[in-house]
Amino acid sequence: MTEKKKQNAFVVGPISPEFIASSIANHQSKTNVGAHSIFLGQVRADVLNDKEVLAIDYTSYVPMAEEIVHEIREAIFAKYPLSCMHIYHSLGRVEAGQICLFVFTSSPHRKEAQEACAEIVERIKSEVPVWGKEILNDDSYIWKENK
Amino acid sequence: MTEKKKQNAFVVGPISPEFIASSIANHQSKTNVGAHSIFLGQVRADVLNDKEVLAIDYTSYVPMAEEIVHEIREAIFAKYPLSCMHIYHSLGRVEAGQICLFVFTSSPHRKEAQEACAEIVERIKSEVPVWGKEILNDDSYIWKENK
Amino acid sequence: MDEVKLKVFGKLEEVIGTDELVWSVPLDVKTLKSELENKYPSIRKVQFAISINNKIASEDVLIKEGDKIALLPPFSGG
Amino acid sequence: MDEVKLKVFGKLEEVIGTDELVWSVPLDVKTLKSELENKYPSIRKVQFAISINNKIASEDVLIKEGDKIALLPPFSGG
Repeated sequence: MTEKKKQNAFVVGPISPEFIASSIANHQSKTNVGAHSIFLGQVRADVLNDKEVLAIDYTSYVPMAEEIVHEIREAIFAKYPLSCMHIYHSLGRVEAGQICLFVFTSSPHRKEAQEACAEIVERIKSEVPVWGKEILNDDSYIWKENK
Repeated sequence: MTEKKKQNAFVVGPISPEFIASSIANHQSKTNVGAHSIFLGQVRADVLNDKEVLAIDYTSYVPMAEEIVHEIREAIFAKYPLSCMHIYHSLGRVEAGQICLFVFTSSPHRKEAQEACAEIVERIKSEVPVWGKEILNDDSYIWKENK
Repeated sequence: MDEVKLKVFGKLEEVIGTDELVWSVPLDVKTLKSELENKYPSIRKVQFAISINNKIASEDVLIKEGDKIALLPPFSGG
Repeated sequence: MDEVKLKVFGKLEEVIGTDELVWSVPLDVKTLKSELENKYPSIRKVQFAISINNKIASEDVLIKEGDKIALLPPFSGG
């Protein structure tokens, strides 16, 4: 029941808890699955230069980003015996406290789902052309950089 | 905003996607959180001696189990800088495809949430007195053992 | 004579046929195990640990009146 | 003379003042970088990679007509 169809990785605005719930519920028919690993990235209200981050505005070079996400999906499916893999990233404005990244892996046993999920998150952050502009509470902003 | 109050780890029957969603939604006010890691254990329809697993019926020595879960919580909070930690395990019957374990960790940065979540899952499986009886499709059953 | 209750779980509950036994104490964990195996020979094929007051106990620990004792087959949560 | 479009993203879009440039080709990536830095001196303080047809390109790769080129500052997704 391996599911490898090409999916769009980007959603406009925050990723809602209800969307995550329905994604989980969709896996109840996959009775070979014993373990799900989920990573959620949430926008932090960091304080930068005495100003608080209200939101992050995400942009992307979408055609390249979708291609890179597809390559990551293929590589991770080749490396780990996963039943399912889902990757979603926000575009546009996401408020502090809202979710901007949702990675979801499923496998018969736990190790594979957990390791694959962590590896996907690392690769998304380092390889996918997405930029976050941190909007501060005085209407100024700072371009975020992943370390 | 560290949240260490004693929680009951056991829920009767399966853990619903809606419960997971509301647990995620409750963290939108925790704006120091940048990463959530979630592990879900799902009952597999394994085939044992040519019979399919329909469900697992979980029992526990609850007072000891709650005490051990509490010790695990304290140890993990001491080891990792987490903002929140939630642990839920089913008791009673959980059908194949339904969720029986929900571990949820949150932290400012991703590594801590991911490592803590994986460590909690290992400790739950090896240290908490819970027993799963795999109900087969001919009404017989097999006592599960974690490896 | 002093007594304790032994709670019995999982597969052992089936093999022994009850979820609670009453046992004479004091005695150490090792002695309890061998007394149990003498009375219920079929439990010899089931691996199990013994907890005292919610902690897994090693064989040399002494069980006394008032202790909460449980017989715990291998765990299979998660 | 052949030309390509250069898509410009993130912080670089602000520094250069547009999200698209038109540039004469062929030339290699290293030469494109130095021509950009000559025309827009302020981008020297911004680290960036150049992609050709959705792949990050090394400095010696030749850019030719029809290639999709983009200027990519450090990523910050997730």
